[in-house]
Amino acid sequence: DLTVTAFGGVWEKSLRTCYVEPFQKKTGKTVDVVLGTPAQWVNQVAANPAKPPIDVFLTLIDGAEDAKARGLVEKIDPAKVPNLADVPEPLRQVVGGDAVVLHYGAAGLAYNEAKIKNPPKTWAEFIERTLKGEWQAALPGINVASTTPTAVIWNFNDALGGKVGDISPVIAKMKALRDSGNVIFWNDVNQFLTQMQSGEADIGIYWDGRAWAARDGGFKSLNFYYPAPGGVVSPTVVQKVKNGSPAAWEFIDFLFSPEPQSCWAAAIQYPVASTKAQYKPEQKARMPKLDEVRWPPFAEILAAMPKWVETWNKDIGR
Amino acid sequence: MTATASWRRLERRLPTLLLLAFVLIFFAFLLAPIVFVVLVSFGDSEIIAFPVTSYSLRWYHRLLEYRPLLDSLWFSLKLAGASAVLAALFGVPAALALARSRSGLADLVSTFLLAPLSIPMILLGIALLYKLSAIGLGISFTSLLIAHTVVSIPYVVRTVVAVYRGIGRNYEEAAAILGASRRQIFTYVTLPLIGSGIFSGMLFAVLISLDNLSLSLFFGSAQTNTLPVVMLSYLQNQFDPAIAAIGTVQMVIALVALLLIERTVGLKFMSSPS
Amino acid sequence: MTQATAKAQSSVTAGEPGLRLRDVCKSFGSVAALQPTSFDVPAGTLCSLLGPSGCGKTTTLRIVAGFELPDAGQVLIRGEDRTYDPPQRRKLGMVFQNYSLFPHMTVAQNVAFGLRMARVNRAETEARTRRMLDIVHLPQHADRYPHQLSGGQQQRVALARSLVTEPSMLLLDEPLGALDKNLREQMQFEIRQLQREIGITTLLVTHDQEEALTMSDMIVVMDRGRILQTGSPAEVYEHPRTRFVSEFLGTSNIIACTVAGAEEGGLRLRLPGDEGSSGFFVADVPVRPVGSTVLVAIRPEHLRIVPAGEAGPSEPRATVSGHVFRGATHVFQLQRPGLDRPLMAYRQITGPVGETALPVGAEVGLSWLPGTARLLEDEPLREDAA
Amino acid sequence: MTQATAKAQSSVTAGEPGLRLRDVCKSFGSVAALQPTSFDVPAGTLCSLLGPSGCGKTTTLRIVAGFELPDAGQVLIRGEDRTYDPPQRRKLGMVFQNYSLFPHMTVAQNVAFGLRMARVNRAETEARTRRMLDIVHLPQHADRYPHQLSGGQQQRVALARSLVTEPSMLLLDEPLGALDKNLREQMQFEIRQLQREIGITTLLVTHDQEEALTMSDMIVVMDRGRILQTGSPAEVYEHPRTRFVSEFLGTSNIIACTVAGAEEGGLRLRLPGDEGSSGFFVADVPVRPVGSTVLVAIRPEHLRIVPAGEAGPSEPRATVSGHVFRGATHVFQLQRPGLDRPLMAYRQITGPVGETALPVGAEVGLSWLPGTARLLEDEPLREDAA
Amino acid sequence: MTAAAATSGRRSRRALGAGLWPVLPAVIFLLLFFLLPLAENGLQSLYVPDAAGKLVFSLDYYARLFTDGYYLGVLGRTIWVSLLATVICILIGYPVAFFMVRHAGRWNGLMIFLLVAPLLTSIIMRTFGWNVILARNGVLNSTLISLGLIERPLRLLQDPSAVIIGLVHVLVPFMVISIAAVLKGIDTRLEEAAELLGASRWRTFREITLPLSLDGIATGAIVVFMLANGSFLTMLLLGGGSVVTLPLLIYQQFLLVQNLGFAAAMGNVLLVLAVISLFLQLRLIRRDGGAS
Ligand SMILES: Nc1ncnc2c1ncn2[C@@H]1O[C@H](COP(=O)(O)OP(=O)(O)OP(=O)(O)O)[C@@H](O)[C@H]1O
Ligand SMILES: Nc1ncnc2c1ncn2[C@@H]1O[C@H](COP(=O)(O)OP(=O)(O)OP(=O)(O)O)[C@@H](O)[C@H]1O
Ligand SMILES: [Mg+2]
Ligand SMILES: [Mg+2]
Repeated sequence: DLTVTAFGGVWEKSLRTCYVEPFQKKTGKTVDVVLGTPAQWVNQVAANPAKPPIDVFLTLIDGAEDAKARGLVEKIDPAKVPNLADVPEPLRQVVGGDAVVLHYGAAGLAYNEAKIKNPPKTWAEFIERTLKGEWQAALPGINVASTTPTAVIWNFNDALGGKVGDISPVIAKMKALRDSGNVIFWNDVNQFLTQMQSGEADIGIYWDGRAWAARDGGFKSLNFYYPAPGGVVSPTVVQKVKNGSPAAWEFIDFLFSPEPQSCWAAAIQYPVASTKAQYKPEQKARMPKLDEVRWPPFAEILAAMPKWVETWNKDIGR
Repeated sequence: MTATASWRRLERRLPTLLLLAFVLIFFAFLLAPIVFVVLVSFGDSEIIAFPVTSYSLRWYHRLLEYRPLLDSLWFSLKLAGASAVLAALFGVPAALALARSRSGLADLVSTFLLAPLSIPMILLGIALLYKLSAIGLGISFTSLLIAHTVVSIPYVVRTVVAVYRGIGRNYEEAAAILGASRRQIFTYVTLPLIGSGIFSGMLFAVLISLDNLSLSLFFGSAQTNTLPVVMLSYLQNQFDPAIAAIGTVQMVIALVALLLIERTVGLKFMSSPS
Repeated sequence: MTQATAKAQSSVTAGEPGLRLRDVCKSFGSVAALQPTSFDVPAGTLCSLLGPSGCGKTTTLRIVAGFELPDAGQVLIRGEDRTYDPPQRRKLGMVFQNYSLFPHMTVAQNVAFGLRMARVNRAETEARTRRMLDIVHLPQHADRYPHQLSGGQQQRVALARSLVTEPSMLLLDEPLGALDKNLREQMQFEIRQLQREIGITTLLVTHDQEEALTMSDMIVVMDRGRILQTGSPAEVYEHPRTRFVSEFLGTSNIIACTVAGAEEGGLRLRLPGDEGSSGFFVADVPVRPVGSTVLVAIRPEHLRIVPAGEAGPSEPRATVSGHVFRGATHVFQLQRPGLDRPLMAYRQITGPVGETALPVGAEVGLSWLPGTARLLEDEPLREDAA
Repeated sequence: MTQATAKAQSSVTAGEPGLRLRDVCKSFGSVAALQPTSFDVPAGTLCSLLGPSGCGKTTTLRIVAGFELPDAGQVLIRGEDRTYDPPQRRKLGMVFQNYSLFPHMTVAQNVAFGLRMARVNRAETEARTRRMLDIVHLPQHADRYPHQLSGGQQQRVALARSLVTEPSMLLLDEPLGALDKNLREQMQFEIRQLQREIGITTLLVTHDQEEALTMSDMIVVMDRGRILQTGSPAEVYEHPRTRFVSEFLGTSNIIACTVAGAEEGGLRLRLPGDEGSSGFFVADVPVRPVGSTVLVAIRPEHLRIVPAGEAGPSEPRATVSGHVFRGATHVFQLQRPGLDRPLMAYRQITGPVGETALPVGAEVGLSWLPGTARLLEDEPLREDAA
Repeated sequence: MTAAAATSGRRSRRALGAGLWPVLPAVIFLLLFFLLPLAENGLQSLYVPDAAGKLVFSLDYYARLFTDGYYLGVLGRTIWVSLLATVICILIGYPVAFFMVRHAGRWNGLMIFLLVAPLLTSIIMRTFGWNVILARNGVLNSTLISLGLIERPLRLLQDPSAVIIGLVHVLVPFMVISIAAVLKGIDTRLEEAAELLGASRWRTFREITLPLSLDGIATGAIVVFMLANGSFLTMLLLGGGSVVTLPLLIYQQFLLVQNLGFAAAMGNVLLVLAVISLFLQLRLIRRDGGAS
């Protein structure tokens, strides 16, 4: 009856156990889960706008912005999603109200404790000390869609006093970093871990959830924190596809009910949207508070992307 | 035999031995990164890391537990096989005609049939997604099959043309005079003689199809998920040895498949007689 | 050309010919491999194509088989126009000059191929294959691949493969070229026997004239894409119409003689350098003006030589200038004033080698039986007249 | 084997042999293509390898050329051990049984290849190539590709290619097999002339015994991977040591005779079914017990036949059971009580065909000159004794 | 007259039978599912959004590609990288193919398996493997250092050389198999004939084996060149972005910028370039002297 999107692995498994199965039990409706990536989903819907193959997007924010820009999704109607009452206001205002945050993570610095005893306190300090050559840093390349534009370009630019409309400060700095020889780039989220393990890099920009998972999985010397003024958020959001099954509303509402949200938080180790969700104590300790994370202007960034990408390509080239 | 004789025999074989040494180094190069992948797949650790400290089969159990990887592998194999067969059905007759044709048109047609090789898959994928959706095929196995066949045809055409051109007409003539119909000539004479070409072409098609993320991406659905799409999606959040394990499983499948071919058809068509 | 055809037709048995070529011609680019060519092969007979290398024998066979379309003309098999039929509908057997064995099949599979194509049942296929392999003396090689065979063995497999289907017509392109004499004779015998038994019309290309003479019912002599003469072996051998035919089939002494006079039913000719003598008589030839030069062919085996002392007084003389031992015969070269090329004479060896009574330098007398000297149609070349 | 070798060695000129094989042997898997084989070819001479199809001739050539390593034994060229030298260092010329022309090169390029490899300058290369093409009568085909040539033309290109480099040794694997008799004789002459001029040691494989007899200085007869006899053509032809050699080189009438008595320097033998007669004498043979059966070979050309009326009273009789016309000779088959196979006799044709005085059924008397009947070393087979 | 007409009819039918009609199914299939969709998609490259975001006809994208030095550089680099990978694959792949056909015998199947095995692991995992080997303190560097061959670790990752290594690694099997398939048909006696005529092994190879296997090399070259030409993951993951090629930019336009028009423009340029080089290559390897 319904098709929702998901990423693979634990993500999908948890989606099934925390959301899909209870929902099916409760309503008797069947839910298909389609694995893949945002670009795939958006285009699939765009190719069949009248009879979309997907009803609910669970997607990343850039995919969500794209879907909105192409007019593929509906505004989230609070009337049809009563549980939104438990979701803090900022999390409901993303993508111009065309999406709601389901959970969020934030980018910070992951570093090798064995090599670095005294990690930089702020983003600016990180840049300066990298330039000085205190360590090998691993930064995401321009092609890591969900990370670089926000966690590097916008974040550094901000730390260096630039504006969205003018990224020359960050470009100049990146050039210096690139030429210093103290920076390597990763172009796949998993490559960072490999680089850290093989000793190619000692510190770098990474995501909280993944860093903790690696540490818990056996990479004992990996540590993670949010430098001041804070981590850069990357939310996972929910969208209702235009012309999709009306049952989607029911499902979205179910997503934000407290019990599944707690289950979900425990499974994927990210803070979830519902204020009523329960967390395990050790998770609570690691979790960023909402005010510890910074929200980049996603829509503005998306609009500026063509220019950013071209500039970056030409000047940094990585 | 005297010592010098055996030494001279050896000396005579020296070029071959040097070649053998080169081939061994080559395979060392080819397998080097893969060895670590296989090792890691037997690791006990939660994350992909080397060196592996303790070994276990947990990631293989994990494959059985978390079905999408194996299911999509099976689906991918079916798709790869079907598209390779379809590509052969389209490609082999075309290649046979092209190889023997002397007309200038043949060059143009060849170029056209090989052209799908030269377009970035991602563009072809998106173009096909919209086109096939417009004609109602949408996101389905058929669509995937069409897409994969489009990119498989060039491989079959090219390899078969190359092999067929090296084979004289006289065998087919001999068969014709012995009363073999066109079809029989093809089945009993041409086909075995161009076996190496068809085999390589289809092998390429299968390999490309199995790895074709950019094309498959657009046709992924709950029913039509291919392995590379599932892996990409999996890696979005997780980096564990299950991915190494599925690769190892693929290699085992390849080994078994090749052994089966060896037993049934024989792989001798890839080496010269005697 | 048409004359030759008419003659060939007149000399064959009545009824539809097994094979008829009508003005067939073929060029490869600018190379005219076959000039317009016509001949008939009576059904059930064996016809040999003879001619020097590159004269168009293989091309003719390939047109009959249907591998090449003639540029013009028709190919009739048993009276039906088959010019544009594909090879597989012609029901022919063929041995290719380069064998063309299927490299991916064993010997047995090669031989059985035609039977399999005809869907002969397995037991019979096996039996017939085995029988053919016995005939070509290769029963123990059934499971080898062609590349594991010697040249002659491959050729025999090719022969077996073409015969096993008992085709209605057989095209053999030097099918025994790689075999030694004994084996070749056995194979000739086998081919001939099968051919007669089943009554297969056969076109045989051979460069071995002896083979052509012993095996054929009919011989077609070709040169440079044209047919020079057709007829039975004895006809062609005994009555060569031209110098080329005469020299191509066996050896001939070609002598430019002078017409000394016309007699009842023939001519009286005189050898060069023999002006005084009465000359010799050749019967059944068209009249030529007295004093003109004509070409006469005498076969070396017809030239009888005796030591000069034993020779008749009117017999022409010559000097032994060379002697070669060639198996069963002595070959003598004889010098004679007035001839720029030595004459050749064969003499059967009847005693141990070395015991020849005619050493080099000996003077001998020449003679031949009437009727063994043949007048040729060609005009003498300048060199002959010299 | 060693006996044969010793004999061959004794009969050659002194000095280092051009080619010496010492106990060379070779198997392909379970097929023993060559048993341990030894023979010497004197420098500058032409040696023919003769033997039935599949006896190992090509294998021998390939070992000499260096394409196959022998399983054991040595190959010495001009006295140097070359067993393990790569082919390119042996400076040989070779004509392959299947020609092996380079398909991607024109005729001229094929021929010039060896010269190019030797870095002969362009002008000379062209001149020598052109000269070779003239010799093989293919000057106008220089720019064709091999697949545009007839079989015989391809073979001639192969010949030209092997000769143009004037190699120090020549290996010819049936180099003239696809040529008609006249062309073959011309080519034989050219090969022989070049071979003598340059003094190339040559190993010639041929299935044409006449070619072997006329061209060779020495003949090696092989069978089933073994050497049966070596010697000069006359030696081998006149003194075959075994039935096989006798039958392989030419035709032989093999008759199982009874030893009637030992005489001074020879034996007196009796034909089967001729018990009453005094028999005939064979000289220079080892003594055998009286009453034992021995094999005697008489060549068909040595058997003289005359109508019974003209025959001497003590001459054995036979009946003409068959008659074949074969170019220059009549072949008669003669039946005789006591023999299960008919005897063959040749009679040179001296008059027009058809005029034979010996029709089938006629009774004839047989005779042969002393010294033409040869005692063979073989033991009689059961069938001979029958 | 009618007979003559019938005859010429049969002739022409026979001539047509030997003609090109068997290519039709493939050609039609590709017209429908390759050319047509791409043409529609390609048209997007001719429409550029104006200030108001409305699409208007313009050659802007192409103008950018052909006038901006940066894009021209990328274009050049794309071809250069593919060419380099192709040449290296030929050099490495040929001897392996030769060994496989002439010497491997029953190890043939194993060789094929070993050739395809690396292609069956995901690029992410291969990248991991390369990291283990090529990292600053990876297997290779530590081996070289302990052997005393180098003093300081070589920088092999994040470098164009890693891209080439990675490309060759996955593409060389295609080269090997393409060459082997053709090499197999060459009569070894031809090589023997050449050696006997005094050609060294190398000369024999150059004069005989190589020309006769040109079709196999061409196949391999086409496949490798085209695959290299279309790959971006290797550049990304092993090169760390140090090698930017056109497919990478297409991928960016698609994933980061969602500008399908510009992506299509680059795709069309790539396609045209590749097709031209394909056509030239096919012309080049056409030889008249070949076996027929
Ligand atoms: N590669 C091989 N594998 C197995 N047997 C082989 C191989 N090559 C040759 N033979 C066998 O070895 C024997 C000798 O072969 P060879 O080619 O030397 O014969 P030959 O004397 O040249 O015969 P021909 O006159 O027919 O050419 C033959 O019986 C042949 O079948
Ligand atoms: N494909 C071709 N292109 C050009 N010329 C050719 C082609 N095939 C044959 N020829 C020429 O046509 C002529 C006849 O060739 P054919 O093969 O019929 O000769 P043949 O009588 O069989 O000679 P052989 O006894 O040497 O085999 C030859 O001069 C040959 O060179
Ligand atoms: Mg021929
Ligand atoms: Mg041989």
